[in-house]
Amino acid sequence: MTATATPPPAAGPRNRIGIGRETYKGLPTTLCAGCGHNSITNHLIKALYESAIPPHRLAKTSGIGCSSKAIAYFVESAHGLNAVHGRMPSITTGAKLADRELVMVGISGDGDTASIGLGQYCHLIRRNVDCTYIVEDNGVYGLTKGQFSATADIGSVQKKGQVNEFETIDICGLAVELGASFVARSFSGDGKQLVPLLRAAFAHRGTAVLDVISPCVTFNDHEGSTKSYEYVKAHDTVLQELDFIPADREIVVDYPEGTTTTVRLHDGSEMVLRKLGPEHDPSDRLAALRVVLEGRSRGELVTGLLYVDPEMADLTERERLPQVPLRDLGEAELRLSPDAFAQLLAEWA
Amino acid sequence: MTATATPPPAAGPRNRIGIGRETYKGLPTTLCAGCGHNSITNHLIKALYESAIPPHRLAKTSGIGCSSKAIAYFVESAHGLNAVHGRMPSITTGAKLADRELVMVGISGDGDTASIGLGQYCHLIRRNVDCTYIVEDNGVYGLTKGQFSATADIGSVQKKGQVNEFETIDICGLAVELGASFVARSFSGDGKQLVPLLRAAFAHRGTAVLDVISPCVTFNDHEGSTKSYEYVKAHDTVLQELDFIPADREIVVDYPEGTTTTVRLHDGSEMVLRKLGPEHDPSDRLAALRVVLEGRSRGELVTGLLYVDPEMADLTERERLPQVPLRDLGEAELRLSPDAFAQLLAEWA
Amino acid sequence: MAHPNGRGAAGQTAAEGLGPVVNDFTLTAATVNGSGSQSANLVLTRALFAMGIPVAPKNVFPSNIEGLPTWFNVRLSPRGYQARRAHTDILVALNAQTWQADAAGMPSGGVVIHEATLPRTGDAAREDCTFYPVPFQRLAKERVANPDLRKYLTNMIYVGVVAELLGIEDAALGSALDAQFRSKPRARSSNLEAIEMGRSYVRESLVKQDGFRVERMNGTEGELLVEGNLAAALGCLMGGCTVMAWYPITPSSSLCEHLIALADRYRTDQATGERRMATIQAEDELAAVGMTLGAAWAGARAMTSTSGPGISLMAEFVGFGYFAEVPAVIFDIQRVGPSTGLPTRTMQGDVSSAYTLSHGDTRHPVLLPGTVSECYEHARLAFDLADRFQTPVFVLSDLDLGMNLWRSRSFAYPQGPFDRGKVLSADDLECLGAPFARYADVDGDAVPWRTLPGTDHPGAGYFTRGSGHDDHARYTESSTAYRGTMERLARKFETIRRAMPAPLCLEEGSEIGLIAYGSSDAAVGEARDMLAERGIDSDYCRVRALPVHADVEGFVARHPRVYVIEQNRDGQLFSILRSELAAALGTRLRSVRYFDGDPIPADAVIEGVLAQEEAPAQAADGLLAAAAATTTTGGRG
Amino acid sequence: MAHPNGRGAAGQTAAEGLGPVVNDFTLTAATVNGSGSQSANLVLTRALFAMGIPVAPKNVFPSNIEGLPTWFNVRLSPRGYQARRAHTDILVALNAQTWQADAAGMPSGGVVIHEATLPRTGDAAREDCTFYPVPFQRLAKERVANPDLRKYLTNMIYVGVVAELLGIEDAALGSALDAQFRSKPRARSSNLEAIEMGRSYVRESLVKQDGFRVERMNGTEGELLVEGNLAAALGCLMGGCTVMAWYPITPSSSLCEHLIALADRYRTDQATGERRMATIQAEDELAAVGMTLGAAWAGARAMTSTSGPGISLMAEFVGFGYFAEVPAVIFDIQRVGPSTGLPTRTMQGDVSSAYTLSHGDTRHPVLLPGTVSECYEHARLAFDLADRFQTPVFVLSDLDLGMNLWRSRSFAYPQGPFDRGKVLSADDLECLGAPFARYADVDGDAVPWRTLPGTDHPGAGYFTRGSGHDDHARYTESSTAYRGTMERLARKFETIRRAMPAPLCLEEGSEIGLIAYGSSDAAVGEARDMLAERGIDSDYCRVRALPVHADVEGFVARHPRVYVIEQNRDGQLFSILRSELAAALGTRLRSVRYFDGDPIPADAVIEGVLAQEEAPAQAADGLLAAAAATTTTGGRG
Ligand SMILES: Cc1ncc(C[n+]2csc(CCOP(=O)(O)OP(=O)(O)O)c2C)c(N)n1
Ligand SMILES: Cc1ncc(C[n+]2csc(CCOP(=O)(O)OP(=O)(O)O)c2C)c(N)n1
Ligand code: SF4
Ligand code: SF4
Ligand SMILES: [Mg+2]
Ligand SMILES: [Mg+2]
Repeated sequence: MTATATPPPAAGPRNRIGIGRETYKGLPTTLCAGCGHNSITNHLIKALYESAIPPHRLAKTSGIGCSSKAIAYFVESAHGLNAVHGRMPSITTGAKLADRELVMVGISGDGDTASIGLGQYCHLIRRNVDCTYIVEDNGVYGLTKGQFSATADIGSVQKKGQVNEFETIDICGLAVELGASFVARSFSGDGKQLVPLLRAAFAHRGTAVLDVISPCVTFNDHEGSTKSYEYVKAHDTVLQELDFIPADREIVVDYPEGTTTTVRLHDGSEMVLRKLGPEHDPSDRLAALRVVLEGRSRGELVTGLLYVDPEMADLTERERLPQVPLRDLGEAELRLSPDAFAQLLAEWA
Repeated sequence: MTATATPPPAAGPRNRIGIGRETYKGLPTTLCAGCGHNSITNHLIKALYESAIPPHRLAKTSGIGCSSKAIAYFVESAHGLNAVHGRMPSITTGAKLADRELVMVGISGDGDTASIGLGQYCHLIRRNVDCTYIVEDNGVYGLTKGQFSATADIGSVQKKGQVNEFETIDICGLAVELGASFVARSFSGDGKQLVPLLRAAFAHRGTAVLDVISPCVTFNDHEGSTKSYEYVKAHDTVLQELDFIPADREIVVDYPEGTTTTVRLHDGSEMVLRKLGPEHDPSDRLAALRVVLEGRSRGELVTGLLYVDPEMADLTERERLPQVPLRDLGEAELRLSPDAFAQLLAEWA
Repeated sequence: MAHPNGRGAAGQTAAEGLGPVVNDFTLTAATVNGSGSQSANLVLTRALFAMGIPVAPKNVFPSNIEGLPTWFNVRLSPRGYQARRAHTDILVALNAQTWQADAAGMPSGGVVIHEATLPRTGDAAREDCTFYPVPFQRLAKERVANPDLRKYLTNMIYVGVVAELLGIEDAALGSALDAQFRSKPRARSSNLEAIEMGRSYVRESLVKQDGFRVERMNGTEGELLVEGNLAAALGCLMGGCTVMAWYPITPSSSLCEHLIALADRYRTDQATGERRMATIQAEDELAAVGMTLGAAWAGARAMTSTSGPGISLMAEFVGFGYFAEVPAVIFDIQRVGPSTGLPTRTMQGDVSSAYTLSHGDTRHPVLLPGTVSECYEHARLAFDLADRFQTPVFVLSDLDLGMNLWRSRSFAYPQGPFDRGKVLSADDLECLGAPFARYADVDGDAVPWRTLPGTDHPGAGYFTRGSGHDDHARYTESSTAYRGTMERLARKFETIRRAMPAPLCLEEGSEIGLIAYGSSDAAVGEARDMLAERGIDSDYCRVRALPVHADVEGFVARHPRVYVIEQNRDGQLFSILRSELAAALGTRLRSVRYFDGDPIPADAVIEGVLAQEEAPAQAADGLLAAAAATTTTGGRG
Repeated sequence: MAHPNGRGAAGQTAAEGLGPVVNDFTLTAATVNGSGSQSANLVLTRALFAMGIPVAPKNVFPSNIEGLPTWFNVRLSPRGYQARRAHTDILVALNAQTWQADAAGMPSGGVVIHEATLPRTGDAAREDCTFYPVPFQRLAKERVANPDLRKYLTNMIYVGVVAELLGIEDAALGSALDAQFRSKPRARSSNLEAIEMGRSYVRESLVKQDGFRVERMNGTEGELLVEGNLAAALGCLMGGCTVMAWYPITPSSSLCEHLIALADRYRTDQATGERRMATIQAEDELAAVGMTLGAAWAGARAMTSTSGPGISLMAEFVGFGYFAEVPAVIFDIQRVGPSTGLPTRTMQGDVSSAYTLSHGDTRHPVLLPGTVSECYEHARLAFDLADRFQTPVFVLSDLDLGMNLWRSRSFAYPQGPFDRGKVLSADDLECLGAPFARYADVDGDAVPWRTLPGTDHPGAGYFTRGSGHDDHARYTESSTAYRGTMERLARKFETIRRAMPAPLCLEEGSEIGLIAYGSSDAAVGEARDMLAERGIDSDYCRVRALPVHADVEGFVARHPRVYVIEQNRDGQLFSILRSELAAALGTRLRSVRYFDGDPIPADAVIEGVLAQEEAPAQAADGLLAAAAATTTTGGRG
């Protein structure tokens, strides 16, 4: 197997591995015009293209929901799997174990992750399965027509006037508390922030959680909603300006002394963070919890890189799997030799 | 229905409602001699007796596991329900909705709660269902013979030498992060701490989470385990000395000025906390997270009342249920009148 | 179906030529979802209903929120048939995406009202239909500035066009608008305006060239027009349900949402805001059924509602309910499976999985409502059965029955109190003499007595568990106790069998018997008339519950050839009958299966029966024939 | 069973009087769990095996860790029968809790070796058995200070007592101790000492008064002694499994734990520590099967193992695997259901739920190993079938087969490579000509081709989903596409039917046919011999898989009366046969059910058959008889 897919013969600019942007596109969306999920798809296409992920190495997984449909809308040529509702994490875990060379990108919704899939979400994080886990978070169940999800903020108002009585389940707060190795929050409307976060997530070895607020224009974009475009724009507290520097590229921008922090990821690439909002050290787990909690209590939506530990062992390492994908092993590597077989049976006689 | 069960005619001391301690006992335990779960049972019997919970008002629920068996071992005359594995929370929620007058006490294990039941656990907390939720936490699956559970600490060693490679799921940290209204940790061997915590949990309106470290003498009480009696005794950092003062009793002990904090619970009872370990304000959610996280990183087991918000609305309040239990409503309260019925059908014609 | 607006069985055509066709045709509006066509369709339906014309509307919508094709079919039938017809007569074509296929699907002699800008090329160039181009977009643009509102009003314009072409009365439209916009006079008037726009365009610019029209008649008097899910919600309310736990899923959600709305209206104390009903959106179906069981254990009448994927997720807990004998009411509004399947299409695919849901030897009563009025009745009944027999009770409806509007005779106000089953109060316990034994068969019907938590008596408590237990609900691993419990549960199931609704049988000594259930009823009724017209008489047995009633066996015994008609691939009721009825009856049974995902039309019934009258299907002929059978059974009429 | 050590069918007695009974009796040790009796039992078993005596040990243990009664039965049979016998001949009574019942359960003429302090009162006062009091506790106390060790060694003393009384050879005990304490010489010697203690007590203080004894014979040569779960684990290893995801549950856990141990031993690179196998303890069964499906989708051979409750929880995901055509191997080591049931007792109760697991029209291949060697073979085969047919494959074993030791001929080393099924590589795609169509039936066998993620070809990718899809795996709600897929899946199932292991049939033209499967095999084989001794010949068809092979139909067609013998209440295979075989054969089928939770004994088979030979059971006689039937079928022999 060679490392790159045969690129289509189209003209136009190409990325590091010689593939054009077109190849990263998917089928036309069937989501509502203006849906935040569509913007995320576009940012994903950009990030995958820029990070030069070989399309055939990409494996896209999701659950069920409008958001989960989105994996059909980028990199059409890659394999994709739409699991049952809330179970993307276990599928992703299994696929990664079978072939550790796959670049796993999972997309889920807030219903898919924070309700029915909450257990699997937490346990994926606990195992630090190497994947990018995007929650397209709109505070409602889009596909079933607008019921509150568990990420809806307390006091948020539904389209027909009902008020949410329950505390939000905070995708990021939860991940940080659980010991996740990469946690970020972003906004579908903020490509400048989201694209470098996605690229860092691809480069990160382990579970990279991205909670991306993604307004549902049909069911949750009205006054009183805390997940509307208007509300998010007004309350977005951006922590850092972000730059992603691939492993093979030098840092070229000149950052004024002392204004930036650099996070070196496992594959040698780097994230350059320039503070914008409140002071925040993304290697400090407690600080990440504080910034999330305090933000929430002030009604602010804190976005940016909340926490990262680039060196935490991922599941394949904890399982001591060989470099060669398990699924490529054959009879010779997997069966006992006839001698060993006979000897084992002799022990049972 | 009157408020108290007919007490048996036994002699000996009786509690406020005239019931003897015997009545709070259950069937003989079938758990291993020395199992932490048995100690918890004894503390529960004491707490229920002292708090004078009417036995017929008590409803005991659990999942599956050695721990879950424990609800058979106290208050034999009360109703109990052993659900399927990991689903005690939903049963408890349903029962409380049906009869808000029930005193719900749920017992679960760390496997039952932190693995298969994690989603239900989180969502019970989110709803603030009025119940006492005890996790008898031994870091292993006792009943299936000693596999690691998700609360096992990273690096903890199994009986046969296997080392746990995964970060613990912290029952308390998670609850605090999720916005629980009452979170405490204790140790099966520390009745002085556990009994007042249990009494406060009964008095609390809302979900009271008690993560009680409860050594499994058969599968997880060896060297290298972080849930053994020895390890816990050596690493227990007790936050406070606790007193529980029922609503109808005056505070009689004279606490030296400034040494105590008092938490007034919803029913008028009070918890008096006298600081023992590090400074901690149990009304500060972030502080609770800090004390848990920092304790864990130092290899300490922090026990005591971690967080409490006595006034958070519970589920019956959020649902605006009437004072009379739903299950006691009859045809008159539940059916439309013939007139209203006819009028409604007319709208559909 | 080949296409939601597909041509019917080969050779079928709409009324040819210009002869008048009154009140007996089908109209299809092809639009885009999320465009608000729903209210236009409803106004049209209600207006026809108000004219006394028996209507049967069916929505065909995508599993998507906006921008995909959707079709609305409304059938007019003077004889009152409500089954889907496989073809349409009048097409309102507003969706450019499907324009060619929609036009191609029309029978010869059909009428096509279409957005004028859609090109009359390709399949749309055909000359055997009447085409009425209408510049919907231009008309809307001239009057409405806001583009969303414009899209919406375009649909209402089509109502005006249709009304004018068919002769729908203003008064009928008015009352339909009243119903639709009850408390929104502004909306009512702008919608009326749009209708008027359509009407006047027809008057001014078109010449009627077809024979389809409507006339006031007396076919809907005293009838309701209601979806099965709303009827079921009312049944739950009247049945005394106080705890409803749910997780959204199409096509079940609307049952729960209707019930919430009813509770808001009828169970809420205006003064205090207190609500005599808990309606909890659970985190998933496992939790929803757990809450239901927990509430029922504590004595409330409790329910949940879901569809196929949720049924699968409930499997473990339902087995617990069976073995521990805890009541629960579980609605399954069936959609097309397996797996996620086609979430917005209809099927009767969960019959066998609901009936024996869970591992081990389990078996559950299943109600099979066949009409919206039975949705109401069975919903109510389910709570009585669950309490009486202390076991989970399923109500299997489907998307067609649940989400489409159906005409129905009015619903009866319930007689008598709730049947709360065998519950011992503290006083009862006091009088009992012997200690209370939770699982003892004291009455010989294998149904034990229970107590509720909170009962103020020292002997009231007992322990509920899914593991081995004896008559006193004590834990035991004794084989004798286990076998005793399992044998009693089997006997209890026979008690249940006798208590379930008997089938409705229509018999006149025909050779042929038809067995069907649920939403197939409409198609079977119509098919029997059509068969009779061809000289083929058939008797009919509509099964209304599982376990199957003994009367069903009697029906089979009286008919040499019995066709079991159902909307699934595997002949699920057919299999149940094969294995439960007397073995000697097995050779009489034949299977007719329709599994296209749209409601079964009468044609499919007829075709399925006739094909096997000529050459018996191999389904009953065992394994050697099975491979062949899988290609010949099923499929559309 | 009435009692784990209960009296057999009425009137059965152990060898009466003092006549010698050699190698043909059953011994039961009644102890307390958590006391370490397990190793004593194993040493006894292995010693008898080493003497060439066919042994069949069975454990009866509680769902509990310590302090509850447990029984170990070991049957010796010169003819090699391995089925459980309903009664025992020699009782070793060490448990005061069950002493009375254990003694009461002995047949007349039996032998009771008991802790001397247990009182010979009540049922234990009987005079028709030989009682040997042994002061186990005192003997242990005299020698061992540590109380835990003492409790443990008490059990080993009983081995010595039994060895001396029956005549077990020292050499055989020695080799059994070698096997048991392979790398622990210290433990070996203290155990040997305990055995010696028992031996010398008998020599010094007891006089042999009974006729039971053992003699070296040649009945185990070339045989293995192995649990089904270990055999299956080896099958998984040899079958190329590389991803195993599990959640602990009795009696499945040991399969996974054996597999982990085998992987530690055979799949681990000594130099690097790398492990050519992932074994993940999932958070629950939903995740376990999800990981399995995910891994298999990505091309690994993947499996999970569970028991009833886990099967129920996997229902939704398994339906996904069926419809989206993703391989998976799922072991179900069956225990007593429904619900939590009796976790440490055996049953064949999940046959029908596994076969049609999930909502909608679904159907899954199910392997039914009947011996430990088939546990090994079927495990291996399951991976081939899953890959070949791209669908979840079940292997249904049970607690009896899985957790007890069985004698078996040795296992064959696999011939030939793995069958990875229809997988297209990048090169294949290059040669394909046409675009790859994931779900097209290109070969006429209804089995499509697939590609794996990571295949370096721009045409390799496709989309896997549980919702509607066409041949190119594109999303669609088209009825035609849906029906096409479902019809192809039904045809694929017929291809699968032909590929499943055929039944093993033993036929000699008898009138009576017996059908059984799984762990009932041992009892049926023995029952046939016993029936033959009574002059009743029977033919035998052991079903080894679902869907049922056409040969089964042939077998039924050749026999006027066919008894379907199974270990569940509802006659699950019986029902499947009733509904799938040619209807005309239905009247031949009769159902014999045993559902006590302990392994079916030959007696129960005989009794079930004879009762119906005299008066046919009503099970085949339909609904009117059903109520009566539930009380008469089932139950013990
Ligand atoms: C087991 C199961 N239950 C319920 C559903 C119905 N369902 C489909 S999508 C969805 C929620 C989707 O919400 P979210 O994940 O937030 O995605 P969004 O549509 O908002 O992007 C639900 C409940 C289902 N498909 N499967
Ligand atoms: C669905 C299901 N899966 C697995 C099991 C098997 N099982 C019984 S108890 C248990 C774990 C118990 O662990 P924990 O909750 O920690 O309780 P403990 O025994 O340690 O007190 C498991 C996995 C089950 N009963 N049901
Ligand atoms: S309903 Fe909401 S979430 Fe779904 S596609 Fe439309 S805007 Fe997006
Ligand atoms: S196995 Fe462990 S948890 Fe279970 S009863 Fe024994 S000591 Fe307690
Ligand atoms: Mg959402
Ligand atoms: Mg535990």
